[in-house]
Amino acid sequence: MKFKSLLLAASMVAVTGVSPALADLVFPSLSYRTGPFAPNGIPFADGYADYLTLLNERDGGIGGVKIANPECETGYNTEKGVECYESTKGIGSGALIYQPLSTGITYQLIPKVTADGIPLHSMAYGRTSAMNGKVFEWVFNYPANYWDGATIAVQHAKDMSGGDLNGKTIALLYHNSAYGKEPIRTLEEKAKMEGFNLTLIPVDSPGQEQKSQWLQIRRERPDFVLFWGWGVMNAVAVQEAANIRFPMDHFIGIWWSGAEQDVLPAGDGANGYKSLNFTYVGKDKPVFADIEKYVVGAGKAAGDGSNVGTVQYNRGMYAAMLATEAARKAQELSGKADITAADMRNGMEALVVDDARLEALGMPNFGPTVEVSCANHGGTGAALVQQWDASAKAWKAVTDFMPADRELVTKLAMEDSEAFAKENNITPRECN
Amino acid sequence: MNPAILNFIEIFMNGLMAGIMYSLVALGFVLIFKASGIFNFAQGVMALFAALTLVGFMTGQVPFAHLINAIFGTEVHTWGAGMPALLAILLTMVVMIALAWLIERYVLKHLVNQEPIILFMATIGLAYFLEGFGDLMWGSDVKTLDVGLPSGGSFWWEDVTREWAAAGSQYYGMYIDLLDVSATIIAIVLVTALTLFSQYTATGRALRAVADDHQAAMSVGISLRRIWVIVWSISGFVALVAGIMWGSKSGVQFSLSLIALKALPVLILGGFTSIPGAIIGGLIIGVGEKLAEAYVGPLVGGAIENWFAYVVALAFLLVRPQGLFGDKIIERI
Amino acid sequence: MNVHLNPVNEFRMTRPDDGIARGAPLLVADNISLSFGGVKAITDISFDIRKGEIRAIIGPNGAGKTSMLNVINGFYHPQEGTITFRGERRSRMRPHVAAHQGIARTFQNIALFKGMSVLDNIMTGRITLQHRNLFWQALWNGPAEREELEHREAVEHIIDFLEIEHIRKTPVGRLPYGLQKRVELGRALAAEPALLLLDEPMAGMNLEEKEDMSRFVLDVNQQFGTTIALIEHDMGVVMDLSDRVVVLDYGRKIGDGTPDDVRNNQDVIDAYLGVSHDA
Amino acid sequence: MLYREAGDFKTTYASDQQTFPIKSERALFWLFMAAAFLIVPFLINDYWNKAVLMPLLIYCMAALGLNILVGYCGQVSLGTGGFMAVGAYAAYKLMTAFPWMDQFSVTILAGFVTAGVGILFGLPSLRIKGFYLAVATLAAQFFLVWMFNKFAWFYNYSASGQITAPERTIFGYAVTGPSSLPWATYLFGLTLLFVFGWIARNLTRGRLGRSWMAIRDMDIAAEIIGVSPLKAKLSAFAVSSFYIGMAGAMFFANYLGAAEVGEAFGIDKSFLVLFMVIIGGLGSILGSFLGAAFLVLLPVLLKNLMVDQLGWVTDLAAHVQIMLVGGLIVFFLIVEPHGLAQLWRLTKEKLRLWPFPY
Repeated sequence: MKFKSLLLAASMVAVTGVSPALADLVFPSLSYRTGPFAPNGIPFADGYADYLTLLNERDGGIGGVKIANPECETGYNTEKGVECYESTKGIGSGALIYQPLSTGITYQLIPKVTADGIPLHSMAYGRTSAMNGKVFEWVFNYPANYWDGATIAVQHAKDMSGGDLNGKTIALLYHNSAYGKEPIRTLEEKAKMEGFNLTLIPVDSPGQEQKSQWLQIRRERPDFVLFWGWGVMNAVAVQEAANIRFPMDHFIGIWWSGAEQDVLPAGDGANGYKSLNFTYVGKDKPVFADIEKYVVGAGKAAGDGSNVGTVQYNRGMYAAMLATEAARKAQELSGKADITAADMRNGMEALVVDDARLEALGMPNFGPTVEVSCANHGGTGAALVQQWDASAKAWKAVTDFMPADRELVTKLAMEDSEAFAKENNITPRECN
Repeated sequence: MNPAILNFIEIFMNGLMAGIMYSLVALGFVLIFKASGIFNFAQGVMALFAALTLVGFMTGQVPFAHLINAIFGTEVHTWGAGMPALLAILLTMVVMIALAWLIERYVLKHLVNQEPIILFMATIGLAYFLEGFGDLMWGSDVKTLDVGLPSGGSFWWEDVTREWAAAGSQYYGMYIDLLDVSATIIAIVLVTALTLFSQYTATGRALRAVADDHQAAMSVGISLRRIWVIVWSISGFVALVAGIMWGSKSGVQFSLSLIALKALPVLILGGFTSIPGAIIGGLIIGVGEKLAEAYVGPLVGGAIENWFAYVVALAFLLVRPQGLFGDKIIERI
Repeated sequence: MNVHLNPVNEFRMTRPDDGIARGAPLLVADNISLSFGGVKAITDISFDIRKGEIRAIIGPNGAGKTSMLNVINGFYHPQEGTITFRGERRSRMRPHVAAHQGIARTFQNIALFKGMSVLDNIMTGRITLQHRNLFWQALWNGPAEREELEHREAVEHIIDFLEIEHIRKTPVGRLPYGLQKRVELGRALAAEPALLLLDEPMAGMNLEEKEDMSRFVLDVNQQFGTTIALIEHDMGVVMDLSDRVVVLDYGRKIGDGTPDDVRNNQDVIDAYLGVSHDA
Repeated sequence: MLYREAGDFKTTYASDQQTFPIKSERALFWLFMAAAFLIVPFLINDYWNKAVLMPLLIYCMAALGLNILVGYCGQVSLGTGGFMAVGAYAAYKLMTAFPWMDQFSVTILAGFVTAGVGILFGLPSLRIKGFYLAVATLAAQFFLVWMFNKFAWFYNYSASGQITAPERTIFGYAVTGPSSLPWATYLFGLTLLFVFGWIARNLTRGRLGRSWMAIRDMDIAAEIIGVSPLKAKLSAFAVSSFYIGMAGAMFFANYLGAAEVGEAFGIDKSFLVLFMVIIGGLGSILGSFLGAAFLVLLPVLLKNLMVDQLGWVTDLAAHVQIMLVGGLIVFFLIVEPHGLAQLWRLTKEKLRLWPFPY
């Protein structure tokens, strides 16, 4: 729908309207192409839409059923998110999956989707303890979560320090919100285990002014700075780190703090900055040839095609791929092509995306192996470290997908999800 | 010297510099408020719009590309060539003047003699409009802005100050951001220019006359409407300067419009009508919040800057309800 | 000029009787001095206002007349001296406390509440007489409404008295100057004051309006027995209306007595009548 | 002719003072209320409840509260978001600490807590005026948000820092939580708004309301007449915060169901509610409702029109939508600077004279 020209669409309305036919698989997209986080939201939504378009154009949908991707603009605003959820959940035969790309909207959808019976996939964001599928029946957060990320970042720091973090200092620079505070608990545990000192440095939203924080970092000279930022805060932090000449390869951001737009404003100063990622960056995979052929080249791209291969675009594609693979699985399990939201959930719980499957999709090594089960909604928890090359203006992966300290993460997640279950009178279901 | 003292000096100086950045935003508010009594809520969005336009010109973006492409099914994005920074700044200035003229023509003209709160509300409508318009015109992705200002910490100053520390102590020298230094110089030039302009040109005198007394100024034949266009153009220029300074730091993106919030405590502190007030208020807020974050923050878990700025302002207001430099409020009956 | 037939008995004075006999001092100002940052506005002034009289305060511009009224109703706090009102001595108090003690006033530049109707403005004058608290007001039906209606009735009498029935519901901002002055008088009367301060009630009025206003002032004084202190520039009006006159010049008292006394006082003639020809 | 005044004489002061002095208007009002209470509950689904009606009711409540402070008492406040947060967190603490408590009590108690906080932050108003006060209330806004984010006690030490509303019922029907019934939630909000809208009307038409307006119109004269600025201003802050606190509690418990303070109760809430009050009409209860309706319904309406009906691309639609909202604000101000309520009044006056304009 979004590709049609305004005029054309306007004249079309009278005839057909834009609502998808009943038989379509409905994957609504609660996107944000406006507001303070639009720079991240646009490429993600484009990637998501383009991948679905690709399947429609190339394969005729999934299992012969076309995919509908009604988009609804949230502006990263929770209230608009509610409106979008309510207005899209009944489209066609009902929405199959939500991926809101916003912590706030995720939290507020968790109880709703549970009541409505629609799967929610907060891919590497949202509520970490939702990885406990016994408590959070309808919520998924594979392939990795924030606590995984924290342990992976610590592991990377450890590898850089010759395998020993004893006596080192690690600072956590974080967005002073629920999102930014996520890794604290895990890092505190890690600090005990590895013997490093942890310094916490909060930055208030939006984070345009971080002078105090970076003066503190400059004074205290931590060995590593881990970074949980979002929006304009990312760009400013990278700029300030470059200004105080912090060794950029010791500055490691979470995956939401490592997109092109976060490092480009700092220019050459950003060279060497690292961030975690759980997808491949670039467009050197067979699938991009198809995207070019069936989507961008055919004039059906959601955006102008210029952000294909960027971090957030690929992430959007990856999210769409995980959703469509789950739908495929659901069709297989249920034995019918037009699946329901409940089938979709079953598909997600049985989802396996291994290297072979990625290869078959034309996306070899695009992401870590994903295996979901009834009890584990959090996947395997692996991510890679990528580094910014300012001269080439490109991210380069410097590690393979690294496993998280799942033992610790699972322990913490169980504690939190059980507390949640208790507070909300949920009896954890049995998984076998 | 003891590194602790040097650290204090460092934080103090960086606070001053941060304060200058706030003052740059506050200046735009003061100019308009002084001349027309309007609290211009759209000042932050104007800074964003100016910066967007500047980047658009520099990189040769086609305005409204998205809209055009959506309607005509075309694929235009850039003209293929950008232009040098200086030319782009001049062109942006022309756009800002045109904007000022349009605002006067279509908004302010119809609202002459309304209460301040109504005019305030109108500028809110304007802010909404400009926000959508800016996005529509230039797109909402992050844009890198580099007009060639130096940035990064100064090596020279670091080396100089390192010598000050007592021998044998762990001290790395003092940090100062060259972009902040540039901002300070630009702010000084800007304020000097504004002062000279208002002292020595006929337009400037007219501006001051209007600021003093609307009725009297009108009765001696000063056209209020022309003055408003001029004032809005000047504050458009100030918005452009603020947009450049802040945009060089973070890239030009929506959040740039939120810098207005940083200017509010400066305004109440300095008074809405005083240009020196905006500068000194900025300095006090900058220093106050940086010192608080460094020395009080650790005690309560940090990130107290945002509200501390307002608390500083509030404390001053309780002593002087009209702000540091505001005209004394005389209660008469 | 229409004949004024207002039945007095309908207009109740609910202020408790203070036991001060007619003609005894109601308010005494003792050695009042007031200055603003070194500029002396009032220097050591003493005078009294007797119950039931119309007391005029006159003097050239800047003589300190309005400042004196502001001191009496607590808006200015004198550096020296005391005010004794109904036997209570004070040196400083908040204006709203003075209002609760029974001092009401009008203002030189009209100070009506522009966002409210005539009726609401006058009702506001009765704020010191209404007592229902927030809870009863939130409920409205019952005690609060009863109280409101009682006071509404009283206010309607004032509206009748001032002959402004037709503009009851009009926002005061739309009224002509003369009527606004009248509404302001109504608002002050609504407080059923023991002492009514009028700051230039006839400033800027034409002859007819002045006559009307003079009649209202006299009626208030005679029919309700309200003590009045007024500032006025129009000498004719002052001499006709007032029982006693105090004359200020440059913040000092230069004369005090009946209109005739003052008229013949050489200091007054020199300092005031001689200097200011507009009077 | 539906709307006429002629022949509608008042014989008592009570009838002269009633809320809708004109008979046909009174009838219209009760008809509208009957529809809202008796018909709408049978028609609404989740979408209407969550996307349209609940936000409308809640913002009406918040705007009503702010209008008491700004419109009636003349004290400009930008702390609304912070006060809503107080209401929300108070509700959360009450709901989790006293699971047996019914939701009406929770909401009203949350209002009282907020009123207390409002009085505290209203104290500077005794000394600071106008825009200076507005910016001073921002101190409250930022401080409160920081506080709720900082101290884990407020969100029961949950790892996520989010507060989630457990299910609470009224007469056995769920009004909070994920399985809350649309009609029950709606009726819950509507009842509160109706009762407290009526109370607001009572407060503003009596002595208290006049003392607020007197302070607003000319504070010095008000004080000389006998209005205690302390009592008037602080009572306005208290009442206003009470309403805003209830709105915050409903916003969290009945509408969103989960909230994080920085995101849900940020500075933009403060501005949004202030805009509603100004657009609707300062010092008008009807204006509070009209302003809230304008800013809640218009974006949804425009979005539905442009995206769902015309099939525009969502981001273009969003840009055009915000431009249109901004443009309409300016347009309405030019047409009638005193807000939608005044526009309505003028329309009525025209209607009253129709078809003979003179």
